[in-house]
Amino acid sequence: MITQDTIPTRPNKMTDWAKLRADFPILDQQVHGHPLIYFDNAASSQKPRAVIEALDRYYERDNANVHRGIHELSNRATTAFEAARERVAKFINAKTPEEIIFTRGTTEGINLVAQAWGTKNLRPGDTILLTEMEHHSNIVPWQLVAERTGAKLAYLPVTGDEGLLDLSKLDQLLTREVKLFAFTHISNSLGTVNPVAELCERARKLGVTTLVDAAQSAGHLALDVQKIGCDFLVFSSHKICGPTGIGVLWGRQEVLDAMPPYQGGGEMILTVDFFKTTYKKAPHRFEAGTPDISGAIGLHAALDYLDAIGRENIFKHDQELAAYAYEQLTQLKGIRLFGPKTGRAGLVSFLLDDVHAHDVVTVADQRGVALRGGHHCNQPLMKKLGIVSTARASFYFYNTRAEVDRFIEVVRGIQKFFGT
Amino acid sequence: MITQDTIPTRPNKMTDWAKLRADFPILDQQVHGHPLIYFDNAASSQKPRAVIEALDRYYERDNANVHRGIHELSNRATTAFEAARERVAKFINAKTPEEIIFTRGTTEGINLVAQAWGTKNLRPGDTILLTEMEHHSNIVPWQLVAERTGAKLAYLPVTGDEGLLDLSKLDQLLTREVKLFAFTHISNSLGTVNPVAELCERARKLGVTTLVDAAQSAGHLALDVQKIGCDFLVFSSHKICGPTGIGVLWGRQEVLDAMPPYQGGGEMILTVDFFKTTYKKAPHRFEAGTPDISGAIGLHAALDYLDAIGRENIFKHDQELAAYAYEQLTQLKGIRLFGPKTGRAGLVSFLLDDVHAHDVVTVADQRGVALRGGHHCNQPLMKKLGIVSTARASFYFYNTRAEVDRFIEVVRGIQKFFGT
Amino acid sequence: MSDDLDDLYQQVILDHCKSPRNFHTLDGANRKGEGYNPLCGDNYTVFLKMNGDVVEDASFQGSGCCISKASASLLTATVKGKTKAEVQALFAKVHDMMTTGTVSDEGVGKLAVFAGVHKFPARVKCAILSWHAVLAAVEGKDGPVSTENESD
Amino acid sequence: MSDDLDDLYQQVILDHCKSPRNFHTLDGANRKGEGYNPLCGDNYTVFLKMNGDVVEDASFQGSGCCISKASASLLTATVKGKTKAEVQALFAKVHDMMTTGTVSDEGVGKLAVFAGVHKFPARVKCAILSWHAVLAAVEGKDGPVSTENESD
Ligand SMILES: Cc1ncc(COP(=O)(O)O)c(C=O)c1O
Ligand SMILES: Cc1ncc(COP(=O)(O)O)c(C=O)c1O
Ligand code: FES
Ligand code: FES
Repeated sequence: MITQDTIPTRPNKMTDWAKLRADFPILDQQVHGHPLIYFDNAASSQKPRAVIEALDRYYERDNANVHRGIHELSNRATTAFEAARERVAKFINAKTPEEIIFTRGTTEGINLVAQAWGTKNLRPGDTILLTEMEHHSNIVPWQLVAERTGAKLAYLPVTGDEGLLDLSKLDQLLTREVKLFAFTHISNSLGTVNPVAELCERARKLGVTTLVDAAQSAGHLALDVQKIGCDFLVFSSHKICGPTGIGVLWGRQEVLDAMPPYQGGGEMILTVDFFKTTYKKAPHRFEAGTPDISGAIGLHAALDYLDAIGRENIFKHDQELAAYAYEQLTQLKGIRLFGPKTGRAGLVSFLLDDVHAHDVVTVADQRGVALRGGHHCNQPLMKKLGIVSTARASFYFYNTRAEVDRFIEVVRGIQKFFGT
Repeated sequence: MITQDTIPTRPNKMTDWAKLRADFPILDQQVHGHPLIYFDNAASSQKPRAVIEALDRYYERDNANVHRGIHELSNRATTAFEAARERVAKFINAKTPEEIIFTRGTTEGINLVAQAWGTKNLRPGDTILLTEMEHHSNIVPWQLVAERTGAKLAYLPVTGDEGLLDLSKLDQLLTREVKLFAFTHISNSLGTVNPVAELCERARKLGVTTLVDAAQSAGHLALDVQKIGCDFLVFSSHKICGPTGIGVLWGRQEVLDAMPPYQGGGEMILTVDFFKTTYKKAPHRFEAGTPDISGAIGLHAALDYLDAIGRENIFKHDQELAAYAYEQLTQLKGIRLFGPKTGRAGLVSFLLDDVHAHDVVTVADQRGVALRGGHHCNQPLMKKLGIVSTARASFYFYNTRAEVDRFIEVVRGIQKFFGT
Repeated sequence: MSDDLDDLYQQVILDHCKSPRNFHTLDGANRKGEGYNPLCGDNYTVFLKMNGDVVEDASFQGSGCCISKASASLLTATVKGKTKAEVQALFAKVHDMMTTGTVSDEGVGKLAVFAGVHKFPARVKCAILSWHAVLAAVEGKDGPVSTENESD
Repeated sequence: MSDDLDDLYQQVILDHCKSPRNFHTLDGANRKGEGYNPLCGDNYTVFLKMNGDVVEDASFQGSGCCISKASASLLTATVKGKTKAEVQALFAKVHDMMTTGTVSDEGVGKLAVFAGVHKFPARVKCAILSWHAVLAAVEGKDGPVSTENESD
């Protein structure tokens, strides 16, 4: 499924992972007297020197406001900002850079669609179809717009601990009442990789608009919005080696063209009178006010960095670590594992009998291993699985097998410490 | 008026302006063969090394997602992010850090209030009172919410080229039908400093909610939201030595507590069920998704930097340069000047007879002087004044009298070049 | 195990989290308080049997981490026999201790084992969770209280 | 004055901006096109008298910068006598020249003075503004066209 959606970037290159790791200054530190093992990549990734330096360079040489300026610095800033838009378009194979809207992140992208598209297109009786494995960011904005428009929500079920979408229920749920179907590409708490192209195709046949939450996939596997066949796709820069504060909403041109504005202000207008305003076309219509210029420029550097490695290579690396970690964890006693047994993305999610996830994470942290414990912004899913939280280790290309070994050793130590 | 609103920071210190200037790497460059004179500060300010280094440090040592994490880096990031909130609260003398909401900038802050507060509090027949000198960002969001709620807009007039608010019309316009009065502290195209505390007092007597657009004042004069007496105040980081992508909405606690959420997603929720969600209190209720963590940290460094200089000192410096430039410009033939003759903030706005503002700016740029030409996102005001654009030079503390001299010389050269 | 960890998971705490005391509903309870920690989704209910202003018996129910469970367990043992005012005063002391790490007063007794939690900012809410619940209970407040906007 | 500036403000351009030709409304015009530049708020109307597919006369009105005025002035002189197809082809050439700086074709004639504008990315929209208007006019499109989303 996944490989069918990908653009071959550099599949045959030999990757020097250790050398890449050295590009990340933050990884070279001790935490509580132990070398840092950063396994919280699904929450936010670290940044290579190339990205940090792109920010420095911008502020030390080219900083100015964009679009409205004529002077040299403003030209440079505008050129760099729009070059970032083009780079993003290339990264996901959008038809044109005009389909790329800069947002604060995945969450804002979804809210933008829910408000601007949703308010215009949803009526009482319409259904918004989500899945049970969605992040709060792909649930709450739809609840808010459902309340406002009278539309109702429905959820495609998850099969249980193994965390697959129950596609057998799709026919029953994906009906003509559904106006929008929004789902995640990769689950941030289960590691499930969903068949996004297939889901989009099923939706398209019924004229249902689709949104793909690519927060967990954008920096991990090659994305091609045209092959996926969705109408909207969103992701965050901070999870894919870029700065915080910026993200991307991609929308199909025709869909964007028919959407009313979201926020109002500078940059998004054609003419303003005291009582009447006309708006620019996408993407500017949806980017009111001074954008996060340095954020876009940092994201550009991050995408260059990722594509130099090749997203196939990254995904393969992530998957190998996750499969290895999963394998090792299954050998422990008193452990409950979540997510698919095979084909998982680069993370593992687990619970130890009688040790709460937050105690696991606290002790691991004291051993230098950064994990995440909690509901991972998946409270409804947790409730369905009868739990409140899990402990999660999530990997990226700078992580190593030796780190996974150490992680397993630490988990064993935790079991001993709490005497289970 | 202004000095009554200020907190004395360091009024008696001798400031070494040349030394401060050396803190800005970007200023040390040639543009088109001339030393850069950056007079586009009202659009965006430059950043001192301390801010750039704060970003670097964050990404090289402490980067992680905030709030939901337990491990060391996440603790550090959360602590730094919340420390930035406290620093902002101190910067504007908010009662508590909980009154500080991080936004993308001024524009998003106003949109947040217009949507969350406005949708709840505005009814058909209600009036939103603005002024004729507002930035598009303080007009368009109100037009959008007026359309949605049936409220109507009214504008307090500007007197003409000298650009003062016509306070004689206030009694007539500020009536009990007015639910919200939003106005700028300093006009970005005229340099007018409005009597914000007086306007807020008049509004408060009628129970009218007030919003102050402090985009042009926050980094230039000391602000005390309690003395100003407003209900909301907004500003952008990028205009006050901080990074792009972050800004501040301050709201009075009681007002924030009664406001429904704006965007939905992670970080802003207490509990999420498939069909029902409960929300945190302010500020988190209004900060959905991963925030611009590095932006907040950079802003913190910027505020420390500004307060080490002392905002009184900055404002005095800005005003002196503006008064001097204004003085010099009045001596040119065929020039039309905008904004108050005295008491202006740190900018000058002008038009040359028969030379379009954009031609002025292009030629000035070729001489190394960065000006801005255009409507400055004040199209309705421009129309009222019977013009489409002005040329603007806007100053900050790193600018010098010698730069103003050079600017005047360049303007003279332009008049000659176009043979007027 | 490193020192900080031992400070957090003291033997008393490990003991109470593995074998929580008063971990049941309470017959004859006339007050209850619920505490919810949105960071993790955990929640506890503290049950009180009050006679006028005096806590005659206390118990708790719910689920959560080792720290929160041990804290609730020790809490229920501690508040028995105390007046409303004494519980309120104790809350203030315990809160102060958990956030600063200094045991400023004899009054906290056995609860001093929670001083180490201040070194773990993300876990302070765990230790304080049931204290919010008991405060709500003695003060007769309705509905669940949350540790959110807790200024720790 | 530096070289780049002289490229932009060539003598011909300065001359046309100070004394624009065909700067009036047009008696007997049967087509008009409006162009609006949202960056600056300037706008021009181009008037055409067309006989079938042929532009018999052209004029313009509006206000804007030196570049845009000179461009409109030269444009009105140039399009007289051309067919719709010729104007369309010329638009493409002029657009190409203004964004790349290369004069690829004899066809542009005097308009070659605008090649220098490509070095001033923020001013390309000025030079092209009236061209959008004339294109709309010959193609009989209604309503103002804007340079926004112009891929320059
Ligand atoms: C008075 C005023 N209000 C609002 C804004 C908008 O600020 P931003 O673009 O940072 O959102 C600006 C700056 O352009 C301004 O000068
Ligand atoms: C699947 C998924 N969707 C949405 C989000 C929200 O992203 P952000 O917080 O960057 O807006 C996340 C990350 O937390 C995620 O993993
Ligand atoms: S982790 Fe939930 S209370 Fe401790
Ligand atoms: S500046 Fe407006 S058209 Fe040139």
